[in-house]
Amino acid sequence: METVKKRLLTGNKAMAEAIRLEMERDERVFVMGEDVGAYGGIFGSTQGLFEKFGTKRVLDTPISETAFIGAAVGAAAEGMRPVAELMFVDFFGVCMDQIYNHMAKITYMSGGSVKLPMVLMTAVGGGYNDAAQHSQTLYATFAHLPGLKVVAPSTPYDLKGMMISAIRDDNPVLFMFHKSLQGLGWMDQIDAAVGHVPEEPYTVPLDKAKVIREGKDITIVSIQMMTHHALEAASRLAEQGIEAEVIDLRSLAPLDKRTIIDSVSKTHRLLVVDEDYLSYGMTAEVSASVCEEAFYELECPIGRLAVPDVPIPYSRPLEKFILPCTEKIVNKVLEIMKE
Amino acid sequence: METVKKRLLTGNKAMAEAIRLEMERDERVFVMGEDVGAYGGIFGSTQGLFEKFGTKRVLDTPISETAFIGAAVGAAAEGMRPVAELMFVDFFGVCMDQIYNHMAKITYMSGGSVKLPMVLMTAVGGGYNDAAQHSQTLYATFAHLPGLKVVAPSTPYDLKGMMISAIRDDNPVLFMFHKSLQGLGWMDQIDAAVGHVPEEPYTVPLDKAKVIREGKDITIVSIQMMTHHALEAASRLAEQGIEAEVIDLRSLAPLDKRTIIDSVSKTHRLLVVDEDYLSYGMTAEVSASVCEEAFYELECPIGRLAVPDVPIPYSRPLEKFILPCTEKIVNKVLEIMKE
Amino acid sequence: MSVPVEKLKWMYATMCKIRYYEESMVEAYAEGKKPVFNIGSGSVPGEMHLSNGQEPAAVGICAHLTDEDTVTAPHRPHHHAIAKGVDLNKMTSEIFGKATGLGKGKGGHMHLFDPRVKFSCGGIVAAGIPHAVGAALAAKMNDRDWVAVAFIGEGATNAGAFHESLNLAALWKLPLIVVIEDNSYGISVAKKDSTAVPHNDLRATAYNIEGALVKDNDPIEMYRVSQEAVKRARNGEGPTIIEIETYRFLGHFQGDPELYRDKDEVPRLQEKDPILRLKKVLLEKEISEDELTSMESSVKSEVDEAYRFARESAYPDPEDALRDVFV
Amino acid sequence: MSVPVEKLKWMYATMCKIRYYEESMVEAYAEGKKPVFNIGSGSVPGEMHLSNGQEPAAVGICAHLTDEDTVTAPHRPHHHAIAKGVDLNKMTSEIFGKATGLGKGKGGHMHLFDPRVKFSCGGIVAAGIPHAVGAALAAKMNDRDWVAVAFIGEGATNAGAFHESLNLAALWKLPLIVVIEDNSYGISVAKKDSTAVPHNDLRATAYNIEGALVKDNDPIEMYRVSQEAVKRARNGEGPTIIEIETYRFLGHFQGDPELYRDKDEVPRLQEKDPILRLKKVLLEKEISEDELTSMESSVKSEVDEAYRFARESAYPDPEDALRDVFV
Ligand SMILES: Cc1ncc(C[n+]2csc(CCOP(=O)(O)OP(=O)(O)O)c2C)c(N)n1
Ligand SMILES: Cc1ncc(C[n+]2csc(CCOP(=O)(O)OP(=O)(O)O)c2C)c(N)n1
Ligand SMILES: [Mg+2]
Ligand SMILES: [Mg+2]
Repeated sequence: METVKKRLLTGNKAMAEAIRLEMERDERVFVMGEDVGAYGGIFGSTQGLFEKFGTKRVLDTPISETAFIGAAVGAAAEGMRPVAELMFVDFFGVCMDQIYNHMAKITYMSGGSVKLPMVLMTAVGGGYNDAAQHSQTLYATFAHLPGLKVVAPSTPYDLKGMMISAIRDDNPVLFMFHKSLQGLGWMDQIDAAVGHVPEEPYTVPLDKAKVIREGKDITIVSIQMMTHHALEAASRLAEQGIEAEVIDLRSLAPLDKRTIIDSVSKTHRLLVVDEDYLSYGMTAEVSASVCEEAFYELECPIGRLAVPDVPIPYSRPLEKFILPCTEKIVNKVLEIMKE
Repeated sequence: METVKKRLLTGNKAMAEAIRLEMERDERVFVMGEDVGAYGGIFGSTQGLFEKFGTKRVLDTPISETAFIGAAVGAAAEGMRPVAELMFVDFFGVCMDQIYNHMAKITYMSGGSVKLPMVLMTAVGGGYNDAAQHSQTLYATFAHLPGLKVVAPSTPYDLKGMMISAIRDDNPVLFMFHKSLQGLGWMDQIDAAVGHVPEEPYTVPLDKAKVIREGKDITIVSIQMMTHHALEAASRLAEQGIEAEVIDLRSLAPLDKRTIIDSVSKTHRLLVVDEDYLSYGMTAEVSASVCEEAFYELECPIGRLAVPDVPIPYSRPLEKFILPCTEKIVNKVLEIMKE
Repeated sequence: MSVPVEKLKWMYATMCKIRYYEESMVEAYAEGKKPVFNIGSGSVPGEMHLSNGQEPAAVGICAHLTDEDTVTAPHRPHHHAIAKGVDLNKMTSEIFGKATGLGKGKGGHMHLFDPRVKFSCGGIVAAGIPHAVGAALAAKMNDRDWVAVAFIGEGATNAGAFHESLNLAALWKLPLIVVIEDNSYGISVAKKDSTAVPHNDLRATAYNIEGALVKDNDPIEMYRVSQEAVKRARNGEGPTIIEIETYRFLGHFQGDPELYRDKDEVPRLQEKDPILRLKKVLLEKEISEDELTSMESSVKSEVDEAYRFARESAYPDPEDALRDVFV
Repeated sequence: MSVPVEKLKWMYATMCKIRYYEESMVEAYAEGKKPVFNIGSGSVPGEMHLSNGQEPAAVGICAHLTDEDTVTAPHRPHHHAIAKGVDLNKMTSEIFGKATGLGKGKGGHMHLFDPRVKFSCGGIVAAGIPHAVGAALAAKMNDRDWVAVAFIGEGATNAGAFHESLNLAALWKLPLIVVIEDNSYGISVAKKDSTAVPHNDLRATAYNIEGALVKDNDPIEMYRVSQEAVKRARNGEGPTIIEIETYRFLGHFQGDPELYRDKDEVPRLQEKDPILRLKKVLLEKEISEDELTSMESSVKSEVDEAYRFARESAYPDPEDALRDVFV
């Protein structure tokens, strides 16, 4: 019965559908970026939009991220609702000024008199040997700086719902999508990249983490690709009688501390798993927040698993070694349970 | 007696002296940046160098941070030892690609075959109402990304010694100096901006935190301007019988966890104070590191004091409200001692 | 093509308003900074970049703009703001850091936003150009004949954002005009030491667009050249680069020792004060001394009122610092 | 000015080497990616940008360079690397992710560094230009007549780094040459949709430097134009922009569906294959078929040897991932 109702979509189709629906609903919404037109976005995030809306509302740009992201800021200030794409988050360095000094700060500097209803979407993640300049997530790089809502959905359902929320939000949203979860034909085919997506428009909040598996022994906080590894790890651990509760953070800023603390208050143990660099990263913020607000709930040290502060290496065995994965999560949990 | 031996210099003179000594010692060292020539650097970091070495080794650049910082990378790859200045750290957004994707990663991507002996120095800090785009420290923004040594000295002695170490280091170093600690005539005159600086060249390690006041009751980890507030707070607390140990981090990457943990193992209480944004910042990394490696030494939650995730506001009462200061440190410590 | 006398009067009055506004700011900024100058103290703390001498660039083009046209300005924004019709009380109040300011005291002198007249500015060199491109794009998408003007200094022409923005605007034939105020310096660096071309109108070739050079800080020539550029923009004929040779009578910022230029440079420039030159033109056109004097005094009282409003306004509550990060 | 026949032979042999190298890479890259293409699987994972058809740009200028001259290349770097004389074994090994590679397997195809011949490349569009500026600056500071060549695609000319770098190099009269390979596309975006000028040599005006256009992928014309540019650079006469119209026979990267261009475009380009055209020239110059054939086979065996070396080399130890962040 249930299966009959399922409407399976890949992550990128879910995203593109969300954008299409909002473009149909609100003519102020438009898309711009590199290869978002005929190509449909290198990672398929704008598939079919060009065919439907044409060159007036789906704009291929030159390789000028500062100009077109800054133009999105300027257009948003005029009441438009741009959805701009930074092809890989790794390229942020050529346009970060527009992102963090303008897109993120203008509302505040103007005392709230200027609003910037815009979305900057960008592809993150490694695992396919694209090396040091095309494999990063950089979650904390954006979450650290005030003025942006920073989200990183991990399922087709959330990709659609959070994209609709992001486009409708009157604040700038940095929307990070994971390449491996787009369901691209030319990438590793993983189940997590496909999921049920209702046809109609719906929203998913931009500020709520989600418990995606309940458990009583330990809490695993993770995000995007890592949540799927965490789920696998949890089922493996279950075979050994360890019930791990898995939280999909979904939003990096604001950080939903409540959901994390409620879980830790139940499990009294915590492992934080991240695909970003370890130091000064998401694992640090989650750990420090719990330590500050739920210290007495903790039975043992908080575990952290992330990229060990090296650039992402190219060669397969090297990249495998530095990326967190199911097996590493399992081992780390077993360590923590020994405490 | 002691005082007789003192040679008092301001922070900027100490820095400029370090660069001068290295330029005399090694002809491969040169300086470039905006207004580093006749002007001597907006914050005096290159004072007197232009007069001594002329246009061949002290280069004023156009407002082209990507080009000249990238050129420093290219020159360093050829064996030169550039000292480039990014006038305010707040401008990093226009040149971050060269900093984090190239300056920081080339040695790794080349398997160690290319070394980049260069220093990028930049001014940080607020407190003089220069508003959202000229008052940040952004410590964690750089410390989070692998491949750079990131230092932030807080005394004239360390400014000179760490600058000499940075120039002699065969790796790229991001050298952050605090405007308020430069001893500039047009800024607030604070004692901490002047200190004893030996005339001869000397080095201070780039990877060691320093206990600058001993105490048994609580550890205060802080950096740059905040260490001076922490010291003041410590003496005020002493009047109330609380002996705080104050640590000057000095280096953000690598982070000297040993010194922090040794102190916490003695005091069992910790407050971390930062002038950067709170979330995903230095306070989080220090807290998480301690929680991971010295959890059982902790008697109570770790306190964090930093800028509360808002852009730096212009108006005096607003900026005062969001910047940590002596009084806030004292109160936070008293809170923690109550635990 | 002769300039309507009403426009000449408006330009004159506005230049006087700007000049008097900046002269008043020199004093306000100095308050509480004596005997020792401390950038963080006094009625108006922080950096202060004034525009005395650069009035022609602002009035010459703003004379052709309406409230629907967009202006983005750099770190030296007062003349543009005043010429564009930004609320003078709220602007001054913002610079004094008061709750009644444009940004409730959060932005300050480099971050003035007045959506009513589509004015904004910022502290990052060249960063305002892309914003103007976006405004021009919005106008085009909505089939309006609105234009967007980005003011920058000559030093900003060597920033990547300048190039990317002009290529994009030219490519999409957007109604963008980039006005380059060549005041000879980027802080202490002379134009010849920062820019590979003698004049930036030459750079129009790199984008296949129109470029114009206004010599010697001439407001009337600026008016004429701007009229053409605005007309082209409104007609969908794409962007224009206008460079104007102008004068920076004061330091880069207040407190600048100015060791990098000869002591007699400014006096020489002041002999060619564009306000006095325009005044002469008006007198030749039989505008009476009296009329000009009354214009001068009326703009002065407007400025005085703005400073009074700012001084009498209250500071924001400290806790307000935590508001307005998001709407 | 006629081209020495030895140079013509070198260009021909090198173009053949590059072409055969890339053809071999097409196969190597496909290994382990069938029946379903998966970018992360096979002998050579990750993105792969090949240069088939773009050989003239690389050989035409590298014919004038020595090991002391610097070359920086973009994400599509094999032809430049080979023309500059990068160690073919170590380069191939790097692309295969082996421990014997230039970067011990850490860099991969977009990040090849061979300090011996001063070659580097990277995956960020236009980011290599500033590095070449730095190399040129170092040469000038050390009074050497070394030059630096930055190769980029036509799409990269709209990035801010292009503008900032050329202004700086022109201002300081540095021995920099920027070679723009116009293969008509930036991924899927045609040049006319990204660039406001028909040809980027026009942009030389914006920096007051020399610009040259090489039409129709002609290696001999590229050689001539480059000779002039390199001469000027060595003589301290400053930078040059050279744009060459070239052909991209393959997709942007391997696996590109290429829905954005007509199916008959590539066949039409292949009819003008620059290698065949140069071969004709050599035959006209009475170079025998035999000599050319033996040249072809010798470069092929060199390439085969490089692939053999790469395949037989071992992968790095996983723990090696933690080394080399710092020297
Ligand atoms: C990206 C960036 N780099 C450097 C600065 C520091 N800075 C502020 S104004 C200025 C000089 C600008 O010169 P110009 O564009 O000629 O404007 P002017 O000050 O002469 O009006 C500089 C270098 C900045 N604000 N932003
Ligand atoms: C700053 C930056 N933006 C975008 C990209 C993604 N990207 C890689 S190659 C490319 C197209 C480059 O086109 P062109 O410069 O013409 O070189 P070609 O691929 O044609 O050789 C793009 C957009 C990137 N690598 N870096
Ligand atoms: Mg100027
Ligand atoms: Mg191309």
